[in-house]
Amino acid sequence: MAEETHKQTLETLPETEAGHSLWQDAWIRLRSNRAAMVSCVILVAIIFSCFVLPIFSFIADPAEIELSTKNSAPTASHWMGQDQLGRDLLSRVLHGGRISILVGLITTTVSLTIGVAVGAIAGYSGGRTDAFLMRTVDVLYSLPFLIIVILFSAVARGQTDALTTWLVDNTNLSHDSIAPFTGLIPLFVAIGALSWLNISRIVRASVQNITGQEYVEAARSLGLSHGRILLRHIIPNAIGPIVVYATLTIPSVMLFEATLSFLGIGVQPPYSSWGILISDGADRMLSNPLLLIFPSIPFILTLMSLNFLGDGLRDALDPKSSKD
Amino acid sequence: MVSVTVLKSSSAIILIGSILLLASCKQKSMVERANEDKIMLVGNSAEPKGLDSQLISGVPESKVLTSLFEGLCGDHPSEDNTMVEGAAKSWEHNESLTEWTFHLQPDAKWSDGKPVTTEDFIFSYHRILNPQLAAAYAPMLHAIKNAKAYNEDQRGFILCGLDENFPVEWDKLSEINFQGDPKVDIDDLKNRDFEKLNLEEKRKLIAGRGLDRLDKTPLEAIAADESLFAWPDKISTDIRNLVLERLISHIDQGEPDLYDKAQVGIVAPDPHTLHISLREPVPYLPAMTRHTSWFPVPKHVVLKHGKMTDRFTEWSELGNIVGNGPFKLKAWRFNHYIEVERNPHYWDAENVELNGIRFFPILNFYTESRAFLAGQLHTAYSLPPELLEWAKENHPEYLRVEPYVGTRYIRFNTRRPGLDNLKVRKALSLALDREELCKYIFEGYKPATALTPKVGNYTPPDILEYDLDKAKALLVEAGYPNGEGLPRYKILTTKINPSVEAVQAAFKELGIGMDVELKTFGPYVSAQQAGDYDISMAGWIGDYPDPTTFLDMWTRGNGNNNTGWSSTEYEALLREAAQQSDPDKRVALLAKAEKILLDDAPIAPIAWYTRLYLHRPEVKGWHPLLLDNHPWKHITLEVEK
Amino acid sequence: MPPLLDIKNLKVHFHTRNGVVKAVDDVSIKVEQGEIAGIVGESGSGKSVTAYSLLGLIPMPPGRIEGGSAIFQGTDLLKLNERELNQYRGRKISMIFQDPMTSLNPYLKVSSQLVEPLAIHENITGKKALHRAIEALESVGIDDAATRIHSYPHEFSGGMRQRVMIAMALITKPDLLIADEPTTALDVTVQKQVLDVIRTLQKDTGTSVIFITHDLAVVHEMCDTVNLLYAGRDVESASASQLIQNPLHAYTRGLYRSNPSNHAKGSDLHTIPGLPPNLAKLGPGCAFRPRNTIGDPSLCLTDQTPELIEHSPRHFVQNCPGCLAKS
Amino acid sequence: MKDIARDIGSRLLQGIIVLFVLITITFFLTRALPFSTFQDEKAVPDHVMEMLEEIHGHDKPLYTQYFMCLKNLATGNLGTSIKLMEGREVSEILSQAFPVSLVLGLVAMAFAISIGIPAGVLSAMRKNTRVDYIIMTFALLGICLPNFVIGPLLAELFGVQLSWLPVAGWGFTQPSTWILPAITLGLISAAYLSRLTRAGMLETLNQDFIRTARAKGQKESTIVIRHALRGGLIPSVAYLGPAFAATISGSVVVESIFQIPGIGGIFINAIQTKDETLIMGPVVLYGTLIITANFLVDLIQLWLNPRLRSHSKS
Repeated sequence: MAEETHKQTLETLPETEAGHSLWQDAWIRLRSNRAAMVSCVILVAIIFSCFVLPIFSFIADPAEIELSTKNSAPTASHWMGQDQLGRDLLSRVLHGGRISILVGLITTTVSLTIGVAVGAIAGYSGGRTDAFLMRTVDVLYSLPFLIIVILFSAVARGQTDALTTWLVDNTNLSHDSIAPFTGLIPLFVAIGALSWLNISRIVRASVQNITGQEYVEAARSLGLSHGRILLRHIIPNAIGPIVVYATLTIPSVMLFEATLSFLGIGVQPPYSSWGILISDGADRMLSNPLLLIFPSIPFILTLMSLNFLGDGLRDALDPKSSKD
Repeated sequence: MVSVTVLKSSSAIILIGSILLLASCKQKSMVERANEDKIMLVGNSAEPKGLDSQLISGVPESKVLTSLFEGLCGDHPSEDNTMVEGAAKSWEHNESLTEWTFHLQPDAKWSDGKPVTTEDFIFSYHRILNPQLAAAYAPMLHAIKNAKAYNEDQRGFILCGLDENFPVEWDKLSEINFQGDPKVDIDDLKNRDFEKLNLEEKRKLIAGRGLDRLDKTPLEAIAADESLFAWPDKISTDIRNLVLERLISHIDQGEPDLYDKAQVGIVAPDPHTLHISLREPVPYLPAMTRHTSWFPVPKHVVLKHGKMTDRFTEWSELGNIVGNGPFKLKAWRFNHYIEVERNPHYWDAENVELNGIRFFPILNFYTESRAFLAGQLHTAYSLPPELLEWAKENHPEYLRVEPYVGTRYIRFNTRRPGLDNLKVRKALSLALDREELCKYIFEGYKPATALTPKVGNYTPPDILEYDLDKAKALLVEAGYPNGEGLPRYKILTTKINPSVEAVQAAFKELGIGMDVELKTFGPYVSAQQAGDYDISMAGWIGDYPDPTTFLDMWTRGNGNNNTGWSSTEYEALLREAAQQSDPDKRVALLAKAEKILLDDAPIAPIAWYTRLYLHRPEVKGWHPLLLDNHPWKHITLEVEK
Repeated sequence: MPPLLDIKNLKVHFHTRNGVVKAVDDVSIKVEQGEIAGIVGESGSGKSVTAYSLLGLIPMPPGRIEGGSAIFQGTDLLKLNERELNQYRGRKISMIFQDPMTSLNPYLKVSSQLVEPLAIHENITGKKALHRAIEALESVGIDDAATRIHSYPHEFSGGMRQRVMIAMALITKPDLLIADEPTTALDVTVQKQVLDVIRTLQKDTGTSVIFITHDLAVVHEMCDTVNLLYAGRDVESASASQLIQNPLHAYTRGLYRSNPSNHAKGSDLHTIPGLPPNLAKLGPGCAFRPRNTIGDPSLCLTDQTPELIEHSPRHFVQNCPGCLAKS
Repeated sequence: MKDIARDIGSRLLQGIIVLFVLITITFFLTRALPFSTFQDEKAVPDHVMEMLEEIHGHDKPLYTQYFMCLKNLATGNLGTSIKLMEGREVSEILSQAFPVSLVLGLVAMAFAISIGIPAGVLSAMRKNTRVDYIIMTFALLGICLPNFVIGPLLAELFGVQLSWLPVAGWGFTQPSTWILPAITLGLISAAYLSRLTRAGMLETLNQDFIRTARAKGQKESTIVIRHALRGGLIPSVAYLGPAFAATISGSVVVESIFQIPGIGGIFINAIQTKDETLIMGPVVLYGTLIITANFLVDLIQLWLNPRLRSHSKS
């Protein structure tokens, strides 16, 4: 008798709380975080205007010089006015935005993957591996970065030019449409190779803190491979500082690109990037502040929204806060 | 444990602390205090590499050195071409401008009280010309008779050519390859052991080095086997052996100093009369003696701290350095400031107004402008061109725009395909609208009509012009219609600024798209010296007020002529002008030479420099000078009440 | 003698994104002076939330106390603000938690965590405080307390850490100790030791205890009275002995029947089918109806929630005919 | 204590190895720079070039030069500058430049810590409230606005317009010259610290022992400082190590904007002129700084996190 009644009541049970995977839960929470959503909209708008608008004709050629009307204020034909060589500032900001966004995202990903990997392995394994990895980080920290840049730019310049000419010959793209991007490859390598040091130390510290906790020993006792433990248990728990640091790296990488471009790697005239436009604007701050303000607006907006989005992501992904 | 109160209070302390400090700073600005103490605050761009006037040559160094030392002639406060008394009270020259006599100030003293005599001057010129010292600016004194031979250690000429009773005249001997053949590449052979080289390599090394530069073993090898060296056939074997024997004996004696044997044209009949004989007439010799490479150094101090030929010894350090100028060194903190104070022993001390000068090495000219406007400097080194308009509107009373003896130009590498074609170079030069460039980019500069600006009695020829259609036509004639077929050149520069981008755009209008290649200063210089460049942005500031400082650069093998261009006709004209003692004829010859240079267009001058800088009105005795060499002793600080 | 703590019609709801979760919906519990009152129920029945809301430890938002009162020594704890509550927390009412592994601060020595309540509430620091702390450790049965006090939590076993927690809670001699499943995370042998410690200390100091657990065996060993919660409401409450002899509600009977010790060897274990209801989608009527296999589900109230009535002296039960019916 | 000493011993050994590797890499990297040290704007004739190379020992084969460099460094002799300040002892140059960078770096980091960490703690305690967003916006501005924009802005406002503070130059006796450069140099670290502290604090405030502390009747602010801060500071402390070393080693941009005679400027000019000894000096100094800074950070983390101590023992 107990059997049937047992089965019968099961069907009529009221629907219990539907199981949510961590990611679905995170998405629900992220969606409800107003600031994160507003930032998403801003980001999409900026990326759209930088990557799509320049295709249309009303955006002028960023390299076209008109000396007689240099440093002029915004007019109907030039919404953001003209820069120190009379070029249309709006189109330079948009074209520059493409390069800066690309640099920001790609190099940050490169430096994050390396940094998190090294940091996690060092923090998790401890002992000799940790010492070896951290001492390598110490060496890389103190290497004279400028020498590497000078050496690298001498070598890299040859390769990128060869690549550009090869592309120009084999595809119908014009030199001006490829050159700004092929020029960035040495930049990705240079920044990526040396900017992961900070994040590796931070991840190591968080991972060391987490590895001490019991559930990691529990996971180890279940015979999970080190790789799985790191990926599934440790890194998600160190997600907080990682996400925050990622959103901090993007602006510094974009500005770093400007410094490198002044040393011969990355963006060469007539192309430009937000970093270069801001630094040019800073030089002319007294005579024409608009040259500083206009490029700074999208730059700061992008980075603000990236940070709010990062924070929203951090809160959403935090396994502990999924309780409430 | 740190409690919240502590954290809050620490940031509070910093805030309160800074407010207190701010209040204390409100009183007199640095400049006002300096005016009272009669100390001039000068922005001097870079940190001087050192204060040994014979080993360094930069403009910032010369600003400090002209306060500590004084050449034979002094700078006139307002006129470019007139000389005033310096270390020499008076001077005269023979009719052909080749023999000069300077009479030193009778009671001139070094800043340690010791008298300044011709012994110091002879020692100084001997030291800077001494090949062991390897002074970069020694060539400034090559006008002196046999100075070049001694400086370049031409042993063959000195040991044999100058020896009267040597059996053969020098003009026959001079065909022997004494100084080495630059075209022969011996870099990889240099450091290898001579015996281990094979025959061919030995011959190559000997030809590359030349007899003057060989050690004992190769010389003996040549003595043993004549075929190792390409002797000119009209030199008989015993003459050959005599030459080799003299060179070998010179080495055996430990390569003694050849100064006396070289009979360098400097003689001092008495402690206050200096007689200089030149190899050719030099009308502008007094002006040349104002250059730091002609400054005397105190013999007794130099020798106290090392041999004559020791580089950068302690002698020119703070505490040891002694000078004959209006001021002496008081303080020197690296990258911070150099301070000089009044030198009581200076012969004209009572006419010196200032009590001291403080030089600030501020490399960032935006920082320097801010420092000036914040009342921290009397005079700034240079105003960034971007701030010219702003300065005109807001601070006209401080702004100074003065002509300067220098030219911004573009250098073509004539060995590169396309650029080896005169028409292409001409087209590129014609595509530069110099008026517009000077109006908007090189603000305040004057459009160049030639390489040499107006200097001395020389009026630059009016050759350069802007004509886009003619340029395009030339390209078609040259076989590159609208730039097709030309490789994609790179414009080499050390700084990305509007001038590079404007030039890039001008060439684009001609149909020739170019990239910009940025290199830091080191690689920028070595790339051009190795001919590893297409086009480069360049500039040159004259060392002395005479066209030759601009025209000598383009002779074959000259350190600055990296264009790969040379013209025998051009060099013949220069040599002829050098021998010409009549100033007007000389200038005409130089103008003819410049015309050849500009017609062949290995370079494309753009604009003549103008010095833009901020300067406080209370600084008196500071007048526009082409060489910007304002004599410190005539400067005064008078604040209008 | 008025009860030490009288909770009446406590309502605590959580306003989350997927609806309002009525974690505690009208709970009334009385705790007499010197008595150990048990709060029993499956996970999600609201037992922990009831205890935490007394001391304001639930995160607000999203949690909010909708209604009811908790009179403790004359004052209603639910009306107090943060500062006033701090006078009660750790001084009048102390708590010990379920997971000893994470409940102690891993970065501080045991000594500094033990003396903290003394510093806050009795302004005792330094040597005197350390002495009191060592005494407290000895009272919970930790030998060589004088030296072990200076080590870090990770240098203690689970059971030892729970003893430290108890020492820390009782060091200020509170009037009421709330123990939130203190033994669940421990193995059985250590569990017994911890329970003995709590019982002996309770007898010596006369502190009243609210003992929260889901383990019936522990309840009967420890508690004087038992309050059974289900789906955020109290189903039945009475003295421990009454409840064993005369369980009334179908849920209580189901629980006792599924107790392993009541089964003959080898017979199937009786279980209550199904899962506790989703507290965000609770309708009116008896919440136990869908799982009522012992009583008569057809008689369970469906339109209005059953009232709590005093079936016999000090024996309250949810008046739901279906659940009270004998099968 | 014994194992702490062992730890320190092994770390010192590792430090020496790191320095050795650093010196070797720097030596060969410097030699690989594509230009000659003795070249000048006006081409230097070959025989002069050869003589200069002989004077400075460049004519010897590379490996002998390398061992000579190691021998000098081992005996603490940093040599003399061969180009930028030819003839001057590197140790003398560093002894004048390093104290400036050190003082500026310390003041900048003091500013960064005293602003960054409290802001991070505050925004963690007041999560997702107005206070949190205001602090976050300022932190982001600190990161987004590069120092070559903030520096001139501060100098223009406080120096030229209000003339409260000197705009350029450095004075050990005039702290007023420290303020603007320290703020410009420290701002980015302050921003990073506030963001990292906030993330670290949020991570720790979620832990169970915080609830225990509350149950003891502890005030919220003391809970944050006494209980949460130690765990919350872990990411920030990890960042502080290298940040300290980087800030002290001088930032070329800030030194150029405020005319600070620090190491940054000298080091960059030394590289531009391939002045080997003047490159090696700062690299060794900076290397030691980094090694000590990271070692100190690890020690602090051991102190902060006792669990690590037992972890490192096992």
